[in-house]
Amino acid sequence: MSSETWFGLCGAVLVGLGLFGLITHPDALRKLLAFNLLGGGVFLVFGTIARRGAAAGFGGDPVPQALVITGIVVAFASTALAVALLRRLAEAGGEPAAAAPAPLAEPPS
Amino acid sequence: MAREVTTIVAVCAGLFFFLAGTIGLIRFPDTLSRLHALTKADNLGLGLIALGTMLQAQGPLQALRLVVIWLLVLVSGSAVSQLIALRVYRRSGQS
Amino acid sequence: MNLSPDVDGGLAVLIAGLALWTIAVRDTFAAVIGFVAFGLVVAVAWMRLAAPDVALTEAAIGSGITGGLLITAAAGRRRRPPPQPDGRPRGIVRIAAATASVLAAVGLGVAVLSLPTPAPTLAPNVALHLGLTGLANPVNAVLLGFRAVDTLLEVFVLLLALLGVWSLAPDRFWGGRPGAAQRVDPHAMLVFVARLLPPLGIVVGLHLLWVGAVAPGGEFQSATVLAAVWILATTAGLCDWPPVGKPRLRLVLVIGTAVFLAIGLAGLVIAGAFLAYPPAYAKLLIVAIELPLTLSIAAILGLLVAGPPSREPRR
Amino acid sequence: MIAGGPIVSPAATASHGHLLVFAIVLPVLGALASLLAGGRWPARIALSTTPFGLAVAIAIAVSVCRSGRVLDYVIGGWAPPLGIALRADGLSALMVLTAAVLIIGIGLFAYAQFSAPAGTEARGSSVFWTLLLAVWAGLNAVFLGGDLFTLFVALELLTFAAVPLVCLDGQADTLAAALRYLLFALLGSVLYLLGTMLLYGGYGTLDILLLADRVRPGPIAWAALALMSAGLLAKAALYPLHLWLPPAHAGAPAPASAVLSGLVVKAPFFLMVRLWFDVMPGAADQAAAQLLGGLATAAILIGSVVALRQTRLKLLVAYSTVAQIGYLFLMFPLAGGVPAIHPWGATAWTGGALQAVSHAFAKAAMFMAAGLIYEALGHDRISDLAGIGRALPVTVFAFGIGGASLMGLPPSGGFVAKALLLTAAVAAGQWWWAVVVLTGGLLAGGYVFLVLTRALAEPQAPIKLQKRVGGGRQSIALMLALAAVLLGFVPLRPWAVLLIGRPASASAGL
Repeated sequence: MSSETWFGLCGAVLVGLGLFGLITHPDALRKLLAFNLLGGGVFLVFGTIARRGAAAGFGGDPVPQALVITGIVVAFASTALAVALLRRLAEAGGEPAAAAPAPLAEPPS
Repeated sequence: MAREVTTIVAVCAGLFFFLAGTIGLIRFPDTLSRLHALTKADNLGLGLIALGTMLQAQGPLQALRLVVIWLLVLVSGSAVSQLIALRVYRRSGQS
Repeated sequence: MNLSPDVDGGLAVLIAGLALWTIAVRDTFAAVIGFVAFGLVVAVAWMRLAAPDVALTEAAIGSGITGGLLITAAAGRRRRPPPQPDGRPRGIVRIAAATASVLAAVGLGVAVLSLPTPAPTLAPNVALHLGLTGLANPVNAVLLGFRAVDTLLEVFVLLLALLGVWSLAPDRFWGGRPGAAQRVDPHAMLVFVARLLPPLGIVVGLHLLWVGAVAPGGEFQSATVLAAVWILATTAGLCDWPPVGKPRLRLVLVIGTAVFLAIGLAGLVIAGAFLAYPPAYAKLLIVAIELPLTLSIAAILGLLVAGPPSREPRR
Repeated sequence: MIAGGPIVSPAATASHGHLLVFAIVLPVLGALASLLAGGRWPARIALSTTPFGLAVAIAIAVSVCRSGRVLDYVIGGWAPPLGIALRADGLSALMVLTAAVLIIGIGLFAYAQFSAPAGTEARGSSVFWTLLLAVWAGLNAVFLGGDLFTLFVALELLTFAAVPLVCLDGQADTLAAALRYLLFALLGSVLYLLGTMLLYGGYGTLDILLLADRVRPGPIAWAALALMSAGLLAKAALYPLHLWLPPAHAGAPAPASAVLSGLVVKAPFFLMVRLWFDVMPGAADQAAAQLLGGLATAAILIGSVVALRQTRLKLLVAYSTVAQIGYLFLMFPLAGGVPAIHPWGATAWTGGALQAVSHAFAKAAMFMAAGLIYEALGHDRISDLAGIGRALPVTVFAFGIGGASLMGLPPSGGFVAKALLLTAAVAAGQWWWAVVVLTGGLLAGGYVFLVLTRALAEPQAPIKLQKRVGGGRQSIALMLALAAVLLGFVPLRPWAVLLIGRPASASAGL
């Protein structure tokens, strides 16, 4: 199996792990970690596609590489906003747990 | 040829120190001795690897970069271990 | 690098293992450490995927600054643990989640394996038009040339994220400084490092910006290094975060997007389209965009780490 | 033609194409200026930006109607697949116009609430106005973007502008609602992004028009469609991914709720339409469309029933949004699937689009009315509303006629939308969707009348208002509600504009 396929499949595994963590972890900070893993998996799939597109003397297709850079920066901004929300919530006396019941677990009331 | 051999020897020696440091990190009983094992071994290990790869560098500029990297890791490593040690020291004073 | 694919297979397994640890370990702090290690190994993977620009970004932002942010958040929780959530989700939810996750991973794996060969690529297209941007680094030609509008909107998104973080401050702190008041111990180790590193960090940051035209690097990587220097200096107490109401700070934050937009709109007149550059001036215009952009991004990244204003402004 | 580039035939960039750039750039400039200026300026800057934005939106609509074809613009002169194009078809033009009119209404409504006291810079006002402009920029970018990754950035723009609006009051419960909203939105974006990348890996472009030619059914197209749809549904709050919506929309201040419920949730719906009808009309089969219809049915029925059981007015209105989003997705089984083009497809398409617009106006009006009632009474308990009909007749009237549009009472925009969906369902021989539309209308009637009977009841003791509510804001709510009704008076023929950019055979049924 070629290198880029290894990383592509690794990306698929990360997406699965991240998704599971995001749904099942009751703690919002752990959800955030899972979201970042999920993002890492998505970016690795980008990397696979970029590497497969190597041509014209470039080691990879520069378009998906540029998109990943944009994606990483946006993911950081998301994490920063979520962390700020978490900390503010802890100060406001609300329990972070209340913010994070598993999305499927709550009866619609 | 002599260059290649020196590189291999230096990098292998560096790896040995890294291994020793890692074992120390896992096996030693308390934070201070772990820190001791880790920093000594890692600084030396990285230095040896930098030395080995410097011999393979293309031009003096690249070699200089490797030296700078080693120095940076030395500075940050010693600073961080100072901070950790200080914290351990203060905590033990409290209890 | 001529390592065999087996090495990459090992790397992939290591990445997946670190991810599993991050998800499964009980202690949140340990999970965060696992995530930082994960980010560093992923940066190596990006080198192996022949994407040094991305590797730099992943190491600096994906692992570095994000890791720092999460470590601080987790450490804060250690000091003041949050109330325990009322139990783990019910078994049926976990089973449903596991099924969905496995389905997603398998479906994605199948899709990855059925990617067409030869792979469709825009690399030749980029190579053909690279000269018109005056840049030699294809990734930056995409970011600031062919797909410049994405980058423009993205920097605006960063600015909004910062405004969102600020908006969480209680009313009385609006306009004040973020972070706790600092007390400097001139002999502390951290202060020594914070005095030693900034000159070097600034040189490295500007170097990354400058070589971005021809080699791996660019405004995002450069800005991250500059932001890291700023964060280090404020953490050590050498300088303080600025009050968020300060007009000069607002100008620094906005100027990158504003100049980008202005040059883009000027393109309507001088080159016939929004964000078009006349080939003769392309490189000059792109540098004119990049310099203020780096300044703004560095300031935004630093302040995103600093968090909402938490001290009352001096009236 | 530009930069000697790869470049476009002159015909490809229409003469009014730069209008599309202005529609996005103008609110961005406004947001930058209000962030920079601070103090009392954000409100002034935002309000003075709106007429220009409306003018651009009208110009786009006129240009699309006059030419009868898609308006497009190639950014930087770099033609797709290397570069990025902006495009406005009939539906985009309508949505851009809707957004502009609603933003003006919401801006005027918010002026009383969020104009800063003299001298100092207040947090709430400064943040609100900048974010309002940012939401507008994000919406226009979503409606006009022709590239899937640009659309991702636009979605993120919208998320970052919308989430802080939820927790402007800084209370623990709205902060928790904002955090939950953020997590759902982030999951949605990352799944959408993954699908985008798979499409690039499979077909070598992110441009919607080019993809439409190249996409073939297969594992890549299916995986991409599934991932992107799941992501967009989480953002659009379609059942069962709706749990974040009620606390977020009910917790926000009234003008923010109007933006979120009226406009922001329409953006992921719009992208679903782009994805299913423009990017891959062939990839999704009838079974997938029926599944979406099933989720829509669950949303309509469960959302309405839960709304009926609410004790607080704002939550009732929020759950009503969950139900009304369901109607939007009824469009997919009726107007889509394989083969994509039925005679009734155009009917369902028009119905879906009208539902999006009329719900935007009606729901904005209802959230404003609910906000005014809350402000006047100091609470929004439905059981204690008696007498408010006499105290704030205009507000309650606005709530009522907004509700009439939701129920689908003639004559109103909601009536035409639901009648079109009903007609399409009967014509398609899929009568079960007709039953859903009618039942949903009855349930909506239930919760609207529940509120109205309480509000119009004679109070046991004369009610004391906590705060006087100005007539200006009441009449803005009323005007938006009237706009939702007036949509029902527009004869059907002009709506053919909506089909600009659709395949020619698609307009046969109208």
